[in-house]
Amino acid sequence: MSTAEQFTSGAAPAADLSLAMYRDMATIRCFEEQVNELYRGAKMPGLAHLYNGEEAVAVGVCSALRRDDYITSTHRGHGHCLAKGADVALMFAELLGREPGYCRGKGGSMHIADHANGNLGANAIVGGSTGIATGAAFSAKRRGTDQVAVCFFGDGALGQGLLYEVMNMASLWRLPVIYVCENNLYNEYTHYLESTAGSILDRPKAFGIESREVDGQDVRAVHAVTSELVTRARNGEGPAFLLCNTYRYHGHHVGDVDRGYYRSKDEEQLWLSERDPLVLHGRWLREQGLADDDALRAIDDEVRAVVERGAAFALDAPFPEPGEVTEDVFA
Amino acid sequence: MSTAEQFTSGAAPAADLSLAMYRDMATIRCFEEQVNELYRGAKMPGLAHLYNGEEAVAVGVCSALRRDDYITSTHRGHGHCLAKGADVALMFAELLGREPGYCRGKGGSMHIADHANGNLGANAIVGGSTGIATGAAFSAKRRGTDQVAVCFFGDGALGQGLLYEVMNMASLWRLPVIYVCENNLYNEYTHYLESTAGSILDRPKAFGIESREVDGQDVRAVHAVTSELVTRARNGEGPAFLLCNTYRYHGHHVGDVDRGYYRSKDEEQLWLSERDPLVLHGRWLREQGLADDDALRAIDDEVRAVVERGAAFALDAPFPEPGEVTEDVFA
Amino acid sequence: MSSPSVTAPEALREITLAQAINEALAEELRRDDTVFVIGEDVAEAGTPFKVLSGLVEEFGTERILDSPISEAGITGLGVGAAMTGMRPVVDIMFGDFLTLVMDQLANQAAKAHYMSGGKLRVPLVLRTTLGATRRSAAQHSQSLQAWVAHIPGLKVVLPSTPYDAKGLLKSAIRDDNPVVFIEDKMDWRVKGVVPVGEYLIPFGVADVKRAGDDVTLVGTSSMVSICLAAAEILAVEGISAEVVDPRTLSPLDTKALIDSAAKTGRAIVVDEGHRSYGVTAELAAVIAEGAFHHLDAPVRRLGALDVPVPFSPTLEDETVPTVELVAAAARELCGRA
Amino acid sequence: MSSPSVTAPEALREITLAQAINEALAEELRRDDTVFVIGEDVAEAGTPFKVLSGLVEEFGTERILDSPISEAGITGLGVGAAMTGMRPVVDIMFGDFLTLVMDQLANQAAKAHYMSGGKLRVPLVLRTTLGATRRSAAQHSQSLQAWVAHIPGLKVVLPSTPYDAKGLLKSAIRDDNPVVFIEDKMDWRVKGVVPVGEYLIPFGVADVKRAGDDVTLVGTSSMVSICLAAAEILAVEGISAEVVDPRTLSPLDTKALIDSAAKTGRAIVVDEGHRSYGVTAELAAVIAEGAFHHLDAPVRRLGALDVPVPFSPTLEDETVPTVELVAAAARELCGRA
Ligand SMILES: Cc1ncc(C[n+]2csc(CCOP(=O)(O)OP(=O)(O)O)c2C)c(N)n1
Ligand SMILES: Cc1ncc(C[n+]2csc(CCOP(=O)(O)OP(=O)(O)O)c2C)c(N)n1
Ligand SMILES: [Mg+2]
Ligand SMILES: [Mg+2]
Repeated sequence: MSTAEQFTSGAAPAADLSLAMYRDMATIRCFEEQVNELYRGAKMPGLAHLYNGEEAVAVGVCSALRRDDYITSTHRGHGHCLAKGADVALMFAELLGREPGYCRGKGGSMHIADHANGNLGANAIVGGSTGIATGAAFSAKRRGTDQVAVCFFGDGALGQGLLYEVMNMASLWRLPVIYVCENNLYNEYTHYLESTAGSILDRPKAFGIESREVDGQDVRAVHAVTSELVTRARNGEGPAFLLCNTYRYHGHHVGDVDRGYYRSKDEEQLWLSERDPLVLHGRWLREQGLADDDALRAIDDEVRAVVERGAAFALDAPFPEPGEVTEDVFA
Repeated sequence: MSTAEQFTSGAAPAADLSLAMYRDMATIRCFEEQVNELYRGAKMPGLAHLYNGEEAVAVGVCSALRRDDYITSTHRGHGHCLAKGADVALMFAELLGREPGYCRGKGGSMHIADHANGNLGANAIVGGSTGIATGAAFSAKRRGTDQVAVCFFGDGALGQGLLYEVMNMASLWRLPVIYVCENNLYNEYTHYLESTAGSILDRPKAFGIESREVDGQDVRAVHAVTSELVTRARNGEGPAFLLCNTYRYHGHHVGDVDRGYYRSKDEEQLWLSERDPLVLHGRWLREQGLADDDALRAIDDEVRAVVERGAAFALDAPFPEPGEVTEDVFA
Repeated sequence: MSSPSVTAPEALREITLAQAINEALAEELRRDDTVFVIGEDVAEAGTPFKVLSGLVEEFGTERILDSPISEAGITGLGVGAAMTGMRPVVDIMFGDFLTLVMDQLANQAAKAHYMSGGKLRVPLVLRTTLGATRRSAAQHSQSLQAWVAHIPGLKVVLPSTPYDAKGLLKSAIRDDNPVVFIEDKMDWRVKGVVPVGEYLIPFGVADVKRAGDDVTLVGTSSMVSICLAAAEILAVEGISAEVVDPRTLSPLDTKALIDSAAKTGRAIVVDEGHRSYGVTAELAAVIAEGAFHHLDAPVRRLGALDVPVPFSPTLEDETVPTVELVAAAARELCGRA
Repeated sequence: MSSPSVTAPEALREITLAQAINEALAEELRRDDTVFVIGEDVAEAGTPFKVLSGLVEEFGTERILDSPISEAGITGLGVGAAMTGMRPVVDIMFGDFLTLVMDQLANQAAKAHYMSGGKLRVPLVLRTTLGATRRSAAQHSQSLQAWVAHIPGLKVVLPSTPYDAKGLLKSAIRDDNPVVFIEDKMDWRVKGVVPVGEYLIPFGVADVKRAGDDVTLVGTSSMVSICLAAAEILAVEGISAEVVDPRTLSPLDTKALIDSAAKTGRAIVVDEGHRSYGVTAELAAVIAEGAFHHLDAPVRRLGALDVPVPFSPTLEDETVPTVELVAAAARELCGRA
């Protein structure tokens, strides 16, 4: 965590940014709770992997990016998508398989893409987007822009050989890509220590990649270290790897409710009560006098209203016409 | 190289072993020259990747193994196969696609397997046998034997993600496998520095694997360090990675004769004149009074006779009957 | 009307296809120490689908092994273990991930025996899935059996009933060759009669699931039940449909398919893989060539639409063969459209 | 009788298929800055086969890029680059290595456009090879076109002449979708007439390489020349064979195949992939269904033997379709056997 503290103790972000980060995290939290409701109410087809508990990672990282920077996301991608600027209503529409959804209902939760905001898509193949993010960085460099690409993936993706193939190329060619590993302690139902040998950070280091670790529950720390790595990348100093230590509150997916056999209630309780990114950041905002309880409650209320409107919009939205099934196979 | 010196300065191997290693290296050298002749004489179908210059790696490693230990080999596999105990005549027969060959002519140079001596096969997929070697080690451990598995591969295989997937499992489960990287400076026609970022040794280290580097032209150093790693593995202390620095004298394959565009004549000359494993070991044998010029010449002559007999046998051997083409698809 | 078992069943009872798979594994794990299971979340979790529940409790984590998320790696490890005396059952959670293991499967496992002139053997079973309509979208809904069936050296099994699943999986584990065993995720809950006693089902023997005279419906995996349901409807309309299940794509019981089509004079082949360059092409080509002089109508093929599987229910339901589509095709072939 | 080009050729000359590929790449690299080539030993070496010789000298190492031996990695990198404004040409040295890139190709490149509801585009060309008889054994001799042709979202091109190779590759590079472009290693030295001026060949348009009345020979890639040679022999014997080259497996010009077979009443399909569950199955099924009422004989399929490709020449030569086999099959269909 040393890196993390180093940055939290460093220059604090501007007031408006700090409040924006709170709002974005609150939006994700509220969005995911709504998704869970829709699932339990049998209103959402299929399953969804909720991001609750990990909000500070997506928000801390994406708040350090420009709209034209790229991200690639995962099966647990709602947070990344929202943090990169997606519209709540259009996201709900996609999750419900409706026509106005970001992917016309063809992608769903595991494939939401928001090209306009640089989100090249969630991915249902663990580690499957590491090549795409690296290629987007390659493209930015070749086209002579100063865009960067961020590749989000979980601790489980450390098991996929593709990650090492592309980190090698990113390092060789000094590509502006940042690999963000969201270590929430579990690959599905298996603790990452049972599937991950040696040291996570030593892996990118061995490929000559600048590697950092940060407290993934501290949004300001994530923002600060990401900003530094993004600046390096924009200046042509090459790729980086950021290990974010975090935790998912819900099950692996909405249907994973009996978790006793792979993690303890105590562990869950500890992260909820001691390490919640919203609580921690809210406390800091109050301590800094940047917001009082009313201000934060106001944000929470606004966010809830936006989420409820978005869900309502989606529930009323039409499904795609059956005939659309054969559209979009080829450009 | 420090590791290397440490071992060369260490206890010297017994006299008979030292002479056996010379003989084995001489056999490989002579075998490969004969293969080149067969190719140039249009007597060998297809191509072959010669091992000349790298003899000390295969011999140093395999002389530290038991017959029932496993190895997996590569497209440049003749040296591994001979060092593990294969018969010269049956190898030639396979290279010429003849019935008595190790694989009944079905495998050829890139697929020679010699199960009886623990050689699970050469492989024409770069990095393709890393999983097989790891699985053989897994099997040995499960079956409760103290066999070890050695996985030979070239510097180019460092580009294959599979290697990292299996090193992770080998480390997690403390499997008795030794990954032997033959760094001959080139992946085909590209220098390994153009394709390999960071530090080679730091890669296995990051997975918690015992990692060593050795002078691949010093057969005694390779033998010594391998013996130590094999003992660790047999004692259940887990996997290891051995980086052997070496050089191939011939082209990537027998047809690669104009090499000026990717490596210099001077570089080739330097390795030939200063670093030849046979010359270096022969000199040491003389210095130690273990053999004089006549003794070494006698070995060379015997070896040449064996190789010539083997080639003659193969040239006279029958091709498989066309009908055999449909045999061996299923066991 | 499944073919009689090698050893006669003492008693009958109904279990699900998932239970049949679980029983087959448990029985083979008991009788042969060299059998082990490796895959993601196969131990305590018993897979995300709970198909392997209970196995780790009986056999321990040495034989029911949770792996990292490394499909290529565990398949490669399985090949090496199989070459050296073990009988691995590699669990690949979704058939869509076959994309990650094709080198170890097609270039290594399938070819080792042949390339070594018969010296190396790879008795490996790779269990995975097929099938859409679970609202899992394009990367979790594919039916890629055509890929593996195209590779010489691999045997490919697609069970359609609990009875077949158990007998075929036990045969797969005892087979000395690499076998790709593919289950439809939607079939795990399907119940069927399964004898208590041990039995094996040989590969390359198709099973006539329903006899008929007017039209032959060849179905694979869950498409067999689609064909049976269609046959019910057709029967009411006076069309007698024969339903044939190849059970193994390779080896393929071409004779059974050709004989049935020659008898009825009409054939429809149904598989959930994409239609183009898929399993239906091979089955249709085999029948069209073998029964050429007996066919009164062209062989019809029903496969998944040639589109990535969409997420939205209204779209996904358009992509798979349905009872109605099969029945309609049969009516047309029989001139009742 | 290749279809006329968009812009008329000023002059004609003979070049090899390798030169045609090289020219197509050079021309597209010149006209579009976003085009680049990435692969193993593609720069100074110009590939081990020298097909790309000279490109790095003109375009530099920024656009002709030597990569590590990471097939999956460079394909994934290509997908991301294609999504963000570039037009990568990913060079996969041997078609056998498709086994390593199937996830990036089939789960990512092929599906991104569809899964994103049409928002993302992947204008990527993956160039690779097919074909045996080079004494390269089982892992360097496969013809895996059936795998990629089975995946919706991928276009699959198999050129058989220098003329087609150039026009089709230029179209592939300009296509906004992922295109798998497969060349037979044995064809690179084959010469043919290629106009000096620029031209494009559209996808989905089969080419009748030789007109005939008695039997239709459908060939892909190097099998086209096998069919043409067989047609020569058959002509002497009084059998008039029509040779049709689909040129692209997807999109497939089904009408051209059906029309020709309907005209001649007999068809033989020849592809170098393994026979079972291969390309010949789809082509035969399409013809058998579409020309059903015009066929005087069953459609015959000639593919590679269903065995891994052996090393020994006496064995390898048994595995591929030959001129004699095609001619013999034609005689039999025409009742001259
Ligand atoms: C290649 C691949 N293998 C397996 C799966 C099934 N699966 C989906 S999510 C998951 C666990 C991923 O763990 P992690 O990467 O840590 O992400 P998290 O779910 O913890 O956010 C697995 C195994 C998959 N989608 N892709
Ligand atoms: C997966 C794969 N990619 C590419 C090739 C083509 N190829 C054969 S050998 C070789 C170079 C291998 O280099 P290295 O691993 O260093 O072994 P060396 O030839 O130097 O002994 C390449 C690229 C292959 N056989 N397999
Ligand atoms: Mg995780
Ligand atoms: Mg090398």
